[in-house]
Amino acid sequence: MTTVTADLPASYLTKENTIASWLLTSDHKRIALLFFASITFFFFIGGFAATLIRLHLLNPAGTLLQPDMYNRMFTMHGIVMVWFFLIPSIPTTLGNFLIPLMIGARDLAFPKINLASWYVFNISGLVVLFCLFVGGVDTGWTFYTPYSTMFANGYVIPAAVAVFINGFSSIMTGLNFVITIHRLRAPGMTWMRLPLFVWAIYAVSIVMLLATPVLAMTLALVALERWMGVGIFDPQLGGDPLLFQHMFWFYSHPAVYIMILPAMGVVSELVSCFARRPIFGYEGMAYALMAIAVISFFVWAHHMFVAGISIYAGIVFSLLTFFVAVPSAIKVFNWTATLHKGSISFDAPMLYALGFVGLFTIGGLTGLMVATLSIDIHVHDTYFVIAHFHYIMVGGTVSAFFGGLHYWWPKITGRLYPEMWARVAAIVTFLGFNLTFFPQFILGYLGMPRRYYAYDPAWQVWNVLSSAGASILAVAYTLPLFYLGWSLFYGERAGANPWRATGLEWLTSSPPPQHNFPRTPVVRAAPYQYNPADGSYVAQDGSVNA
Amino acid sequence: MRSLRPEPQYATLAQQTETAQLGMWTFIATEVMFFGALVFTYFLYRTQYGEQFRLAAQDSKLLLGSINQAILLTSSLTMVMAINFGKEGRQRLLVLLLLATALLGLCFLGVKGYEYLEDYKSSTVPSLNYLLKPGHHPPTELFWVFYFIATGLHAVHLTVGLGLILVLIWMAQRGRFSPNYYSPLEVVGLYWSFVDTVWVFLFAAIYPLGRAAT
Amino acid sequence: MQWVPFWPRDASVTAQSIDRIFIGELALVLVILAFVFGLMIVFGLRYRHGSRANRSGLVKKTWRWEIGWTVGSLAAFLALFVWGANMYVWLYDPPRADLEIYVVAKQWMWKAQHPGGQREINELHVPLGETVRLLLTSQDVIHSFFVPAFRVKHDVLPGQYEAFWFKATELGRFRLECTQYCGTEHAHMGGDIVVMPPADYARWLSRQGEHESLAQQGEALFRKYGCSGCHGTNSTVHAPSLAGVYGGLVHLEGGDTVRADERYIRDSILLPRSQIVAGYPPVMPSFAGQIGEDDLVKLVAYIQSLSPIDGASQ
Amino acid sequence: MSIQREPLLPYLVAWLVLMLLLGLSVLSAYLDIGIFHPIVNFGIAATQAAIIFVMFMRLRGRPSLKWVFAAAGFFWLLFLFGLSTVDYATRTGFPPQ
Repeated sequence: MTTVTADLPASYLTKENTIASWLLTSDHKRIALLFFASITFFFFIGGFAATLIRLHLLNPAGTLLQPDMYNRMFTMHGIVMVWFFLIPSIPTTLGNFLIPLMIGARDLAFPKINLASWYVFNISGLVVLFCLFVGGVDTGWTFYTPYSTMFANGYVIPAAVAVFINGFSSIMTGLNFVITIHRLRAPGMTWMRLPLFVWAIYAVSIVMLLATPVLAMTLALVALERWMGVGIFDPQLGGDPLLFQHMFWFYSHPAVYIMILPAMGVVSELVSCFARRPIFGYEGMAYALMAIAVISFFVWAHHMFVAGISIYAGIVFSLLTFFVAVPSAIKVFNWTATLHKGSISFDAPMLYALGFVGLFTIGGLTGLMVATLSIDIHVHDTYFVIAHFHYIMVGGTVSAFFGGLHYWWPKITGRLYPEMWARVAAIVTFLGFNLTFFPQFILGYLGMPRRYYAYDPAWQVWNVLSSAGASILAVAYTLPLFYLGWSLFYGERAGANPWRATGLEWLTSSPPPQHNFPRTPVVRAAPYQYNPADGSYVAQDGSVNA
Repeated sequence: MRSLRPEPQYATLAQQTETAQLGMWTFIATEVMFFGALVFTYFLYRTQYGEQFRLAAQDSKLLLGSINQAILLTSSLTMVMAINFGKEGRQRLLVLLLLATALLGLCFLGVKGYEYLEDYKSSTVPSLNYLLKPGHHPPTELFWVFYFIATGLHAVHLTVGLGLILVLIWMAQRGRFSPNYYSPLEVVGLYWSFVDTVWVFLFAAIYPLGRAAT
Repeated sequence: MQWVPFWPRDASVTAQSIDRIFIGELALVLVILAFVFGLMIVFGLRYRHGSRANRSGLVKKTWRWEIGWTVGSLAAFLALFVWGANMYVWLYDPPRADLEIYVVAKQWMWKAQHPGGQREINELHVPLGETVRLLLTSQDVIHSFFVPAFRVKHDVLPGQYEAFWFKATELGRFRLECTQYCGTEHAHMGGDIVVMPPADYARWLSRQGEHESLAQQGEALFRKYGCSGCHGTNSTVHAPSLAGVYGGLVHLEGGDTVRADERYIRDSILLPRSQIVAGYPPVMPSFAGQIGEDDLVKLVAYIQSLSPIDGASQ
Repeated sequence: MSIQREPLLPYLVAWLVLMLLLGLSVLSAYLDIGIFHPIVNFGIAATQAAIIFVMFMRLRGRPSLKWVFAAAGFFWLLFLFGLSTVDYATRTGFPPQ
């Protein structure tokens, strides 16, 4: 680290650089970097599993991996990507780094709990790696009973324990954010002056707090049932096999919004900054985030339309699902409208952001198709659904994560990334992504079920296209590792505000000093006061910049 | 006495205390969801197998359960009194009442352990020695599965609370608390009373399900 | 839609309906996508940094736009919701069937039993143009019965019957898939639906050898498990007679009334005390864990056959 | 800083009421009130919980954010219970009503 920071002014990076000073830090910025290291590791583990899956599916006979191996691969891909990358991705890294900076606080409310969250996360990560090395688990990330409790031949209990422990990390992080945003805002930082990223993290924290415990209980019951042989979901005792699904999706549907809400927050920041224009309909955007967070709890049984729930329940949940689309639609239209009469520059973060809007729109609209009851009867549990949720989670969340990472990279490291390479990576990501997942819509409508290690040879051409796309995507995702790594050492020094953005985080030096601000800032202006006509802007402390 | 400065992210000590309490309330909300999910399974099965649950619950040990609830309610009282004395700077009373609370907690665990033993003797432990009584159907076992998971998790929470109170006693002995600084007392007190509340609901779900001979 | 190279075959009444709603929704989705992408591209070009576009008079905060496009898209989608929900009820609320077939799923095969007792594995022969009602249950984990060419799917749960129907409109073989992950060989838990002209189907049935019908086999089991001891005509035990029970309404202890369908009969065998018929003492023992799914199917078929209004084989 | 001594009496009264409610709950077990058992039992439990929350966990006093946080979990559980009842109350497959 010393070489990286050699020519930088005093900052949180230079304060003290022993190993202990990092491992025992209570500085939210350092913890953000610790989390960044952890989730990057898991992103590549999950990505490795994905690569194997796509390679395996090149051949309809499925001869590359043994069937059990294949089943373990997609399970591991799901578990790792959902709980060890997507859910913590933006909140624990960008959220941890930026929330105190954006609201003008010196740290999060409970710094020690924040550090504990990282340790708990890593413990759960070790358990999941243990599970992977002793032989993995083959239930799919959804752990459906009675398969998981009585018939699965993998290590279900370690996997459930890993996710259970992981939940504590989620809860600690969410709790910290909620309390921090309520209690530590700088003078003048009213709710309606919060950057949308802060709103998004607030919304997501509420979902984390109220949904995660239900998953914890559900998985505890699964583990106990598997261990003891009798349990709550056991049909032999008169238990309902669908009860597990109700409880699981009560968490796991909101969890989808845990993944996408922070991404929406990031994109709102990026679109407004690079269009040099106030975000269109700020209040609508903020309320839409909160509405999504709440309504996301009302729709879970749309995962169960063909599972044997009552017809009335199907109708009610389908209707509610259409309602959750409303706030999402508002957001898409408002991002688009923000471009109107802007002064748009297409730097890498903006490319990622626009990619996000496009892919999220496709993902969202196909979401409406699967929410339509009779269409879902056909496409449920086929590749259509796979494509749909990858458009949201990979096309959406991962794009926004990369966009945000590039945008705040100068703030985090004090260095600029190479713009040219970053744009190439952004464009290749977009193309590779579509090539990977668009064919899966077609496969799904043709009727290819998910989690098949071998399939009808008639479907091969689409699978080959998808695998080809995946290899492009793999390259696009590893590229930033290289040029961002390079920029750590050789990147140009960044000033405090390279993007001429309005948030409080840009008022302090890059990288920020240990307690963020030399003096607590006073907020006098709403966010996003950009003027596209002459390029001037008003920062949130009220200072006017030509 | 230690210097009483708030952590750097807070303006005042009062803000820090208030924020810590709010944090515990948030945690309690998550705990409500955690136990709520379990009670949800109970709610569904009880509506579906009401009679079976009533039969099963007749084997639960009502007397021991009520004694335990009385113990916990009393411990909540001693806890809140301890907090008040702590706030007022009455050191000896604070330590005394914390000790009383811890003792009551231990009593609860003792009674609970004895109750488990009795349950074992009456062959109602699923996966160990569960015996379907004549006239009972398999769903009665669901009741007992719920019983053991719920009371077991509650006991774990109570044990954690007990540990926290021991830490408080240790801190109080060293004179850490004063009318200016008593935040840990308040926070642990919230947790302790919440664990008590959980028991109140579990009691209602397990013991008094209708024992009138019909 | 067969002219589209990547369109699945549609070989049932339901397939054509689902295709219609799918295409309708796809069209709407494409319009919205074109709108969003179009605006993004137009704005991106017109208002790129350094262009000379007029940027004065930014649209200020207004709810008009937001409410406008929200209400617009919501109305369109609600219409689709109603369409889709309507069809869902149609698909999952089976009409009066010409033919009822029991399907039992287990890791990793599909076992079907025709009303005449003919059995097959991983194949299902059905007549063209007749309404076929399937009653599905599983012996182990959750499976899902999916015929892409019919656009029908339903999960198959252990411990209960699920029912749905289809009516084939095309002759031929169609793939049957399992879509709910069920273990190692999930990918190979498939089979074929063979749609034949009704005459061929009848001939096929008769070629399967002499079989006792399901109901006849059920009658034997009815004696074997001792059911006839109480429910038989000469019984001294006060138990309800089962003749004519199926399809009618049953009055329960406590004042409730239920319709005696397959599920009710099945549950009454396994968990008799969950629903006690009014006026009878709750003396029947539970048969949970003692009768396998195969035998249950036969018993249910036998009790069905005791009813004159029986819809199983008319 | 002058220290206000908090009166002990309200807490003792609260404790007494809680114990009485406990007695009532035990008593109700032996009454033949049929389907009203759950309503009575959980009604008593909810009252007890409210007393603990208000008195022992100090939700008294001025309106504050604590109230919202304390209620949030219970409120959210209504979604879980309520919306799944839509399924269970109308489902014919699972032990029918």
